Formats: sequence, C-alpha cells, structure tokens
Amino acid sequence: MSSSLEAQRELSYGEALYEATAQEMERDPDVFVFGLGVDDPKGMYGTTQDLHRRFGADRNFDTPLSEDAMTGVAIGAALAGMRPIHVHQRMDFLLLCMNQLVNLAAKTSYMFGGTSAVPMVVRAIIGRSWGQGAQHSQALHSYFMHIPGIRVVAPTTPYDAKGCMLAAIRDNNPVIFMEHRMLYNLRGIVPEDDYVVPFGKARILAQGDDVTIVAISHMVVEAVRAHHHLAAIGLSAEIIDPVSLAPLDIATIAASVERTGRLLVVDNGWIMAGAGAEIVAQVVEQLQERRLPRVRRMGFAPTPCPTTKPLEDLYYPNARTIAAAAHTMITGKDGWIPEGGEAREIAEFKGPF
Amino acid sequence: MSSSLEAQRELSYGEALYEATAQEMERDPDVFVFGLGVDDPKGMYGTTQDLHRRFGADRNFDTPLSEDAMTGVAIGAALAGMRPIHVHQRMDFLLLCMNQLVNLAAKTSYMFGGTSAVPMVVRAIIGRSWGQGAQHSQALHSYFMHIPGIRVVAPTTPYDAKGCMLAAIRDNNPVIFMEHRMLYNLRGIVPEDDYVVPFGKARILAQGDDVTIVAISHMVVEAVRAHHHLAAIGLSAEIIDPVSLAPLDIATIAASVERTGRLLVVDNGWIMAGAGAEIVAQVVEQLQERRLPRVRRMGFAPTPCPTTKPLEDLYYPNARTIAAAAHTMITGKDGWIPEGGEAREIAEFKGPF
Amino acid sequence: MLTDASPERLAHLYRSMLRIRRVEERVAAIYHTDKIKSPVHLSIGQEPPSVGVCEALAPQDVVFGTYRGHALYLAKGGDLRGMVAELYGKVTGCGRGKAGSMHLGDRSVGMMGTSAVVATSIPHAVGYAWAERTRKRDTVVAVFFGDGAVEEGVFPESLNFAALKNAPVLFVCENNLYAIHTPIHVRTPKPNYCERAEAHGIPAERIPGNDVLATAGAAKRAVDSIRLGGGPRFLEVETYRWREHVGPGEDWHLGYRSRAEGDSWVERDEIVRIGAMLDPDRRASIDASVDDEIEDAFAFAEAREFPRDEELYQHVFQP
Amino acid sequence: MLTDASPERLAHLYRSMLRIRRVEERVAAIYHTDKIKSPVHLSIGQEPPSVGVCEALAPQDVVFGTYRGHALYLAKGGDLRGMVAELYGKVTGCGRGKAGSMHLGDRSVGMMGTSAVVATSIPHAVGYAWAERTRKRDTVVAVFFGDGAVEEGVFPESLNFAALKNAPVLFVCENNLYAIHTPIHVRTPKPNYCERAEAHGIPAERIPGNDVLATAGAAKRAVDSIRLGGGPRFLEVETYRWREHVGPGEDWHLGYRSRAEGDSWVERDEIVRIGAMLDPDRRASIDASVDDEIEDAFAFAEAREFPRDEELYQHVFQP
Ligand SMILES: Cc1ncc(C[n+]2csc(CCOP(=O)(O)OP(=O)(O)O)c2C)c(N)n1
Ligand SMILES: Cc1ncc(C[n+]2csc(CCOP(=O)(O)OP(=O)(O)O)c2C)c(N)n1
Ligand SMILES: [Mg+2]
Ligand SMILES: [Mg+2]
Repeated sequence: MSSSLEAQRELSYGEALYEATAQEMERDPDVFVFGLGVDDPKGMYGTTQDLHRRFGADRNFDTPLSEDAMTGVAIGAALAGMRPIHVHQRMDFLLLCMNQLVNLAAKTSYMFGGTSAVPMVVRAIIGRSWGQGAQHSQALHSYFMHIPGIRVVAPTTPYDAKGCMLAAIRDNNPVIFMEHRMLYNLRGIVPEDDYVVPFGKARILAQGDDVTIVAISHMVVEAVRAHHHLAAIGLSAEIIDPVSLAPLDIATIAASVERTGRLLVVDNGWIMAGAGAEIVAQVVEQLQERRLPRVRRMGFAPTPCPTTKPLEDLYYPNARTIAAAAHTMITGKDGWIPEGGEAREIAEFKGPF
Repeated sequence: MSSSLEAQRELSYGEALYEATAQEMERDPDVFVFGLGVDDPKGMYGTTQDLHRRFGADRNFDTPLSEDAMTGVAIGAALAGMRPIHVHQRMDFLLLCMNQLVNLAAKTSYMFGGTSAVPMVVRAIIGRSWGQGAQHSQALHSYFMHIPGIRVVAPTTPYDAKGCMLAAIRDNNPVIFMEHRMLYNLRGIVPEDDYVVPFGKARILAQGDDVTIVAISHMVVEAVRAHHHLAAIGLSAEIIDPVSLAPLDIATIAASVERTGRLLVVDNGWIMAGAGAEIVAQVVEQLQERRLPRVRRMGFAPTPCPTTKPLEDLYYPNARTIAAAAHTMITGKDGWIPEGGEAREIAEFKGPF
Repeated sequence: MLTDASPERLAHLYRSMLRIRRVEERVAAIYHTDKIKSPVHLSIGQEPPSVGVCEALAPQDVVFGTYRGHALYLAKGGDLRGMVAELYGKVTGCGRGKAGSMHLGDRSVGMMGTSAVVATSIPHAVGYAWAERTRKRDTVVAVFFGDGAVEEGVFPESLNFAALKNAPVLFVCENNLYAIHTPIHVRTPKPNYCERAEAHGIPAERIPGNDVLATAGAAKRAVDSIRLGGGPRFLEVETYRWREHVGPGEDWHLGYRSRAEGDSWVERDEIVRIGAMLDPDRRASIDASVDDEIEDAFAFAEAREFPRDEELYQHVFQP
Repeated sequence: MLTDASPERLAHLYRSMLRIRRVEERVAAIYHTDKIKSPVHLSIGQEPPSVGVCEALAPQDVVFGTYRGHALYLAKGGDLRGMVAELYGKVTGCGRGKAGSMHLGDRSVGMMGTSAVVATSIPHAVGYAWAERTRKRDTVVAVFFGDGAVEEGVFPESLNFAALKNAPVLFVCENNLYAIHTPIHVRTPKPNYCERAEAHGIPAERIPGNDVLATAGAAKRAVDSIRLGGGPRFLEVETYRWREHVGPGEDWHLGYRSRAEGDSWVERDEIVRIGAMLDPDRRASIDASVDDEIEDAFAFAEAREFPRDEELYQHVFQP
C-alpha cells in the first residue's frame, strides 16, 4: 500500500484505540492493560479485545472489583518501570480511586523531589446512553484538571484517539484518558503508522467568524453539527476541540475568540466549577487588555442524570440547542432552533451497557 | 446578662463550632458526631471535646480508619432519620470517600424521586501548617461545588461558623463544611442564642471602590489585611466572603464588581478549574451586557504543596501578595508590595497536627 | 422432596417467586419495543435469595439492594405498578422516572434503595442498623449484594464496623458465581466468604443450591438472633443468573460460562420445585392471579404520563 | 537470654537500631528550635520491626512505608545526610525539601516511598511485586503499615490481589496498639489480623514482644518462601511507640494509655537487650561511631542551602 493510500484508511474510534494500544504493546514490553472486563468477550467495545491472546494473559487481564487497590497496583507497577493502562468501564468509578489518583499518582514525582515517576494511563469511559442514570453517566475531567501533576486528554476523532493514546502511554506522568461511548463507532482517517498527537494543542475543526464554540469530547461532534445548522442560515461558527484539557491550549482558543468576539463553551459535564469555567476565565484573563468577548457556557443540567428519556433529552446539550444558543449570542435574538432529530450515534445505541 | 451584653460575647472560631454543635445536640436527639479522634484528648481543636461526656458515647464517637464505609454509615443513619456530623481531620481524606459523597449522598434525593433525604454534615478541615506537605494540605471545595445535590460552606468568622453549623445540621441535604485550621483561634463576637446563617448570602467585610476582592476561607483573613495595606496607600478594596460556595451568592459579588470594575478572586485552593474560575465566569456572564471587569485569580501555586518553609511561603497567597496584585490591577503598575511579616496565626501554629 | 412447610407458606413462597419471574419475563419480552429505555439486570433464576430472606423479615424491617433489584423490590412488597411505571420512565413510577430499573425504592415497605456502584449500599445498611439500635428500635436491616461486591474494600470496612457496634444487620451475598463475565476464580483465589466474615467475628452460613426453604430457614435463625441483640450475621446464598448480565436475552454464545453449567441450574428451577409441592388447583389459581396483576401493572405503566419538563430540576435538593 | 546469633549479626542489629534511636533523639532534642519545620512521627521504641525485617531482605529488594518512616528508611540503608537535610528542608535532602519527614525515599537502596494517607502504599507494594514477578526478577517487596491501616478497605483489596497473582510481597503490620490516641479495641472487635490474612489464603505469623531476632527470623522464613515463588506472606509484629503520635515529646499526660503500660515496654528496651549481648568494647565503639555519623549528618544539614524559589515549580511533571 502506498503511503498516500494508507493515509486514507478509515477506522472507527474504538479501532483506533485498539490499534494504538496493540502497536505500543508490540514496541514496548513494559506496556500492559488491565481493568474489569478488559479480556472478556466484549473487550471494552473492541478496544482491548484479544490483546491477551496476542500478548499473553499477563498483559491484558481482568481484575477483582477493587478500583482503589487496582489503581495502587498500577502506581506500584509504574514505580517498577512498567507502563500500565488501567481501564474503567465508567468514569463514575474513578470516584472510588480518587485518593490513589490525586494523593498518590499525581504527587509522587513532586513529593520525592523528582526521583520517582508514575507513567500510567487511566482510561475513563463516559457512560452516556439511555437510562444509565445518575451513577453511570458522569464526566469528571474537571476533577483532574484541578490537580497539578496529572494530565487530562479527551480526544474526539479516531485520528486523535490513536495519536493521544500513543502519547499518553509514552508520557512519564499519570494521564486521564477520557473516552465517550458515543464516539466508539464514529469513523475517520487514521494512519497505520505510529504517530503521536502532542498534548497541549487544540484543533480547529471548522472555521468561522461569528462565534467560537469550544466543545469537549462528544460535544465536539454535536458542535460540528451545530456549525452546519448555523451555516444553513448564514452564520459562521468556529469549532475548537481542545483535545487535551491539561495542559490546555488557551492560546489557540483565545486567538479565535479575539477574532469572533464570542465564546460559547459546550462541556460534556456539569458547568459549575467545571472545565468551561476554566476556559471562560482564562480567555477573559488573556483578552481583557484587548477585546472582552461575550461568553456563555452549556453543559449538563445542574441535576443528577435522570433515567427517563424525555428528561434525559433535556439534560444534555445537543446540536440543536447548541446552534440555538450560538444564534442567540450572535443575533441577540432568542427563539430560533433548527429542525432535526437525535444524533445518529445516540439514537442507534442499544448497548453493550 | 442582658441581651446587648450577650451580643458582645467573644468566642474563638473553634469554640463557636463547639457551641453550635452542643446546642443542636441538646435540641435535637437525632444529631450525633463521629469521626477519627472526635472523642480523643485533643477533641478536634476543642470543637468536639467532651460531647461524649455531655451527650453519651453514642453521640460523639471515634471510628475505625475506614473513611469510605464511615461515610456510608452516615448516609445510612441519615436515611434512618438521624443527622450525622462526620468529622475529617484533613480534607485530603475526603478523596477516600468521594464515591459515597458524590455517587450516593448527593444523588439519593434525586434518584429516588424525592422520597429519600440524606441530611448530613461533613466537616472537612484544611490541614495547612508548616511542613504538612502534599497530602495534608488540600482544599477541595470545588469538587463539591461541581456536583448537583450537595451544599458547600466555608465560614471564616466565629459568627458565621456558629450560624452556618446550625444551618448545616438542620439542612436536609449533605453539606460539606470546610474549616481552615488557621481560623480556630481567631476570635469574634458570637451570640449565645441559637441563630442560623442562611446559605447563599455573601458578606461584605470591608467596603471599597477600587477593586472587589473575593476571598475564600482563610484567605478572607489575609484579604482583610491586604485591605489595610492598600488603605495605607490610599487604595480602597472591597472584601467579600462568599461564606457559602454552593449555593453561591453571585448577585452580591457582581454588584460590587460592577461598581469597582475589578475582580480579584483569592482562593484557598488551586486555581485551575477551581472555585475562582466559577466566580470569574459567573461575574463575566452577569456583567457582560453592562460593564466588563478586569479579572485576576490567585490561589495555591500549580504544584503539590512542598514541605520546606521557603517554598511553602511562595506556595500560598498572603496579605502582601494579595495587596500587591490588587495594586497592580488598580494602578497598572507592577512592583509595589507592602512590608510585613507572616500572619500571626500561621507564625504561631505549632500543632496539634 | 419432603418438607414440613405448611401449604400456606409454600403457596406464599411460590407466589412471590413466580411473580418476580413473570414480571421479568414480560420485561424481556417487550424489551425490543424500546418502551423500557433503561438497562435491566434481570433476576430470573435468582428469585430464591430475595424471597427466602424477605420471608424471615418483619414488615418494619428494611432492606438495601443493588441494580439487580427487581426481585428484592417485589419480595419486600414493593408496589408492582410503581415498578413497571418506573421502567417505562413514567412519572407515576416509584422514582418518578428518575430511578429506572437500577434504583428501585419503596420506603413505604422498607425497600430503602439500591445502588449501581457495586457494594456501595452495604455501609448504608450498617449505618441504618446502627441508628435503629441506638434509638432502641428492634428493626433488622438486610443488605443484598453479589459475589463481586465482596472484593470491594467497603465490604470488610462495613463488616468491621457492624461487628464493632453490634449492629442489627444481615449481610446477604447472592453468589451467582460471576461478576458480569468474570468467574470467581479469576477474581479471588479462595472464595471463602464465610471465613472472611467470621474473621471479623460475624457468624456466617452458606446455603447451597439456590434453595428457598433453606435460605428462609437460615435467614429466620439469623434474623431472630439479630433481633435479640446478637449482632450482625452473614449469609452466602448460592444462586445462578439465567440471562445475560444486563439486558433481556441469554448469553450462552459468549462462552464465558457453559450451557451445561447453566442447564444444571435451570433444570433445578426452584419455582417448579416449590410449585410441585402445591395442590395443582391452588397453583393454577396463583398463576392466574399473578398474570392478572402483571397485566394490570403493564397496562397502568403504558397509560401513564412521562414527567413534565420542570421535573428535571426537581428533587435535586430536599426542602 | 540465649541466642545462637553470631556476634557480627548482633552487632549489626544493635548498630542499626541504635542509629535510628539516636537520630530520632537528636531530632526530638532540637525540635524546639524550629529548624525542623516538618511534623515528625518518631519510631523511638519501634526500631525492631524495620530492622528485623530489613535484615532478611536482599539489597535488590524494595520496601514501602508510612509517614512514620525514619526507622524503615535507615534500616533499609537510606542515606542519613539526605534524611536529616530533608527534615531541615534543605535542597540536599533526599526529597529536595519537598518530602519532609513524612515522605522519605531513597530509590538507590530500594526505599521506594511512603505515604501520609494511612494504608495507601500497600497496593503500590503489591503492584511493584507483581511487576517484578511478571518480568521474572526475583525481587521481594516488603510493605510496612500500622494497626490502623488494617481497617482501610484497600488493605483487604490488596491482600486479595496479591494472593490471586501470587505476588512476591511481604505485608508487615507494625502493631503498636494505637492509632493516634485510639486503642485497637475501640476500632475493631477482634484484632485477629493473621486470621484475616489467612482468610485470603495468605500464611501469617504474629511476633510478640517487639523482638528483633524473632522478627528477623520470621521475616527470613517468609522472604525465602516468597523468593521461591511461594506467594505473599503476612507478619504482624507487636511493638510500642514511646513518644507522642506526632511530635518530639512524651504524652502520658493525655491519659489515653497508661504510664505503666508504657513502662513495661520501655523496661524491655530491645536496644539495651541486644546491646547487652555484645562485648562492651565493641558496643562502645559502635556507640561512638553512630554518634559521629549523626554529628556529621546534622552538621551537613545545617550547612546546606534551602531550595531556590524556582524549585517550587520543578518536578510537578516528569520530563
Ligand atoms: C464499583 C463498580 N465497579 C464496577 C462496576 C461495573 N459492574 C457492574 S455489575 C458488575 C458485576 C458485579 O458482580 P456481582 O457483585 O457478583 O453482582 P451480579 O451482577 O452478579 O448480581 C460490575 C463489575 C460497577 N457497577 N461498580
Ligand atoms: C486515610 C487516613 N485517615 C486518617 C489519617 C489520620 N491519621 C494519621 S496517623 C493515624 C493513625 C494510624 O495508626 P497506625 O496505622 O496504627 O500507625 P501508627 O501511627 O500507630 O504507626 C491517623 C488516623 C490519615 N493520615 N490517613
Ligand atoms: Mg455475581
Ligand atoms: Mg498503630
């Protein structure tokens, strides 16, 4: 295959994660994967499936239900020079191992004066899909952005999924790798070769002059759709995916906002003291000497996630509500909302839970 | 004692907490206190001392080292109609029970359609003092501000300590009650009677026109000192203590900032995705149609807390650095910093650890 | 098979198990319509632990459970209409459409609640039990959890505190041999749960064979002792899940457990076994009344309304 | 007292324990000067567990410990100057002034680290051990923790995983009968820690009397077995803290433990006991050399620099 053809190869987001992991396991014998269900018949939406057959049962293994100790085990293995990838089916379960992540993993390098490293990747899957409810749907990225010593990435495209995974595994620090279930089947061009997407560089996914929409994780997909809705009525929204949240590429975001004069942050999480608050605050800090923008934040409703579909639909932002909010910011007028149904990946999702 | 004399009575912050707790235990037999060391000879800086002798060993008791289960026990007791006060010597230890607090306590009312209540107070002591280091000095209030279904208060004065404690115990929801160790010996007027400081109402502690300084917990004390430093050179800073962080009284803050045109938030925690980000974002959202303020955030350095004193001194904001930052915001000029030593409560603190 | 259980008692146990089975079969049957937009963890095959233990409880006693909670909710007397409406996401559901299948609760009958985070309602039961004892009430609290829950640190922490405070709590481990697709031996080298409880000073008993009468008997002994102030007890009830971990179907094709293993449990269906001890007419009349009740509950759920938009923001806080 | 230990060995154990004792006594003596601005959890009285177990370890073996870590750091061969400079907050400290007393580490001798959050380095030891075994190295990992740590859920979780994976780890519980001011019986009804380990399939042994030779002997048997692939082991070493939980002084006045109880341990000072087995001249020469070494380390610490301001921002991330 010629390299230009290769560059055109499409993979799903899930396949891209699998490929990155397998390639790095091939290259580096110290990399291993573990977590509840990683070697089970469903193999984490295929992202870990068969790694144990390819690389041995020690390199892709299931665990007891002990999130706290298992996180400690990852830290210990990392201290011994290995590179664990610890997979969590739901990001909500990180609440069981916050202590190991925040008090230990994030602080080890500093506490021991730089003599110890904890290279580890924590894959945290956001559990959205109908009826998951209050305890299986949380996105807690802002918790880790808050803590010095830990990195946070949330790739949206298959290309970034692979490149960020390779970067995360090779990073010598703990990395929270946030994945949204609604992304696994989305397809995109992914080079077969090994490549790294460096942390701290945002991506402009669509250009525009009227408003800057910064969206996180699955909301990027919805924001791109909103871009099209807006384009249809002659409005032009720039869509930015920060990709990495810590470090955060505020320069790219601020430059865009300086141009458009408007910032709409659409988080895939709660608004209060969340990632969106940080992005707004940093943009304002950066631009206050030059041009103060209009700002707005969207995210989960300020409630636990309900299970019934009509309320769940109101709970999450979507392409239509994003477009409507952007429209209001740009025109100063309320009330317009585009036609359209639920996102395909949401409508079609029926498990595995 | 006449009631006007009564109103002049001074108590320390620690004594005010003790008095509120004891008064409410007297009034309501369902209130109890528990946590590591609450009935030990040091009695949590006196705040729980002798409650077991006054009210019985079932109402102020020590526990095993099991923060996770003990939080669950508090939730269970609350479900049975009691009103637990769970005391943690270090806020850092809440990282061991985030799951119970966030996945269970905060969501119970909603998940069960309003049929269940979890009235409980979680007292979280911020462990600052020299050499405590990375794992014994964190203030994690923004974690709880982020979560719908949980309240967060951080009183600074003895008056508010008592009034907020009474409000917290009587609240039918989980309340995170954040206390800074450097506050325990500060004295102030505290009425003997039972009174409640309602949540969601900020306090203006000093008036000013040039800048609005919103400070949190112990930083309020430092900000008031900064106010005096600034006054000495003719600058006037308004000092606001939000007292309750969730709900947050943004109206009071925004009204002040609209007047001064400048907002300096001094958090007693990390800046990134923290309480300060939220305050800045909300103020900007509120004022953008009227007057866009200049903003700045201060907080812990973006590092784990070091132990050696020279670095620790740089790690925390203090009256002098706050005054210097405000001065720069007001005058546009860098370089001025007032004379002065370390805060008395910090210099004098030598334990108990 | 011989038993000294009275016909009344057998009829009650049969009815209680059958009702759970039939409701879940109906859930499975209609699941493809997407009217139930909630992940369901069915208890089909696992009726005996809930029914057996709940028989031993008094009405004022309370229970805590898990996301696999239909059986417990019904065995404790939870309102059937409220449950089915909840699965449908209707505002008349027991959680007003906010709970779904995973968070069933009905305080009016002592079904205190469930959690979808494994093991996390165990300490609630201990705290509730401690509170009742402290206030001199003679409530007994039972908490149900799976074999996976035993591996979470909160379980031994809870055992220790319950033993320390002599809390009136019955720990019920429903050991169905798997956590999702992972068999026990992949998760623990020595699944001697009773020994672990005993190492905390808590008397423990294992009931093999998914046996409702044996479960009820052991539960009765335990509950009686607890109520008299004897402190916490632990029961491990062996059982088996017939369907997939989550969802309406079977999952033998996944290969993580054998069809033969499954068959051995299905062949020894406890509902059939207890049903065979009843007079056939009586059994037929129970069958019919259960079907009627279920018919009514689904019709109720179908007919009711979804919550209105404002409901999204309600119940976040208690007044 | 009879022993078949060689004079060399006794001299080594004596020296190792004495060095810990004298360093800490010096720390206590100068603490009032505030030159050490770090909370100190002294091991005075608790020298035997660290010294005994470390004698049984090979140089390539590694240890994890707690905030009460001076004894372990020194027993494992940690650099004394680096430790004292760290207490002084100097940049030449083993943690460049960022660790303080609570986070001593010296990777060059296998002192991997400590945590001030009780029990939280236990799973690190298990993970480290698992990693070494997986890579076919014959390292043994020992992890030290107090009787309080046993109550944290991460402890049984770690036991389970270690047993499951046959990890080469030695769990060492330093049971000094108290967690801060709380005696064991207030925290657990049945402090049968060995039984709890055994319930996870881990062989366990209890060593009474703060006995360094018995500890070393038990540790040797355990380490030998672990190194041969025998899987994890558990030791409970009875010991006693002479000073207050944190800080330089005594705390008999607080009343949570009796002076008589303390005296019974102080009278049976293991350093005196082992010292008495040595030739007096030899003992005197060890005493002198320990004093010299300590003199040097404190002089070193006094003379060195604090970190410069930029250091605050360094080491947050690894390059
Ligand atoms: C703390 C936690 N970790 C992981 C999961 C994902 N999960 C859901 S159910 C389950 C298996 C639990 O097994 P068990 O306790 O035996 O209950 P069963 O489903 O067999 O009834 C797992 C791992 C979870 N919900 N909570
Ligand atoms: C998780 C956690 N909870 C509470 C504390 C506060 N604390 C510090 S030391 C200590 C006692 C620990 O006792 P033990 O494990 O027996 O060790 P010892 O101090 O006796 O050596 C406690 C409760 C802590 N550091 N970490
Ligand atoms: Mg199971
Ligand atoms: Mg101890």
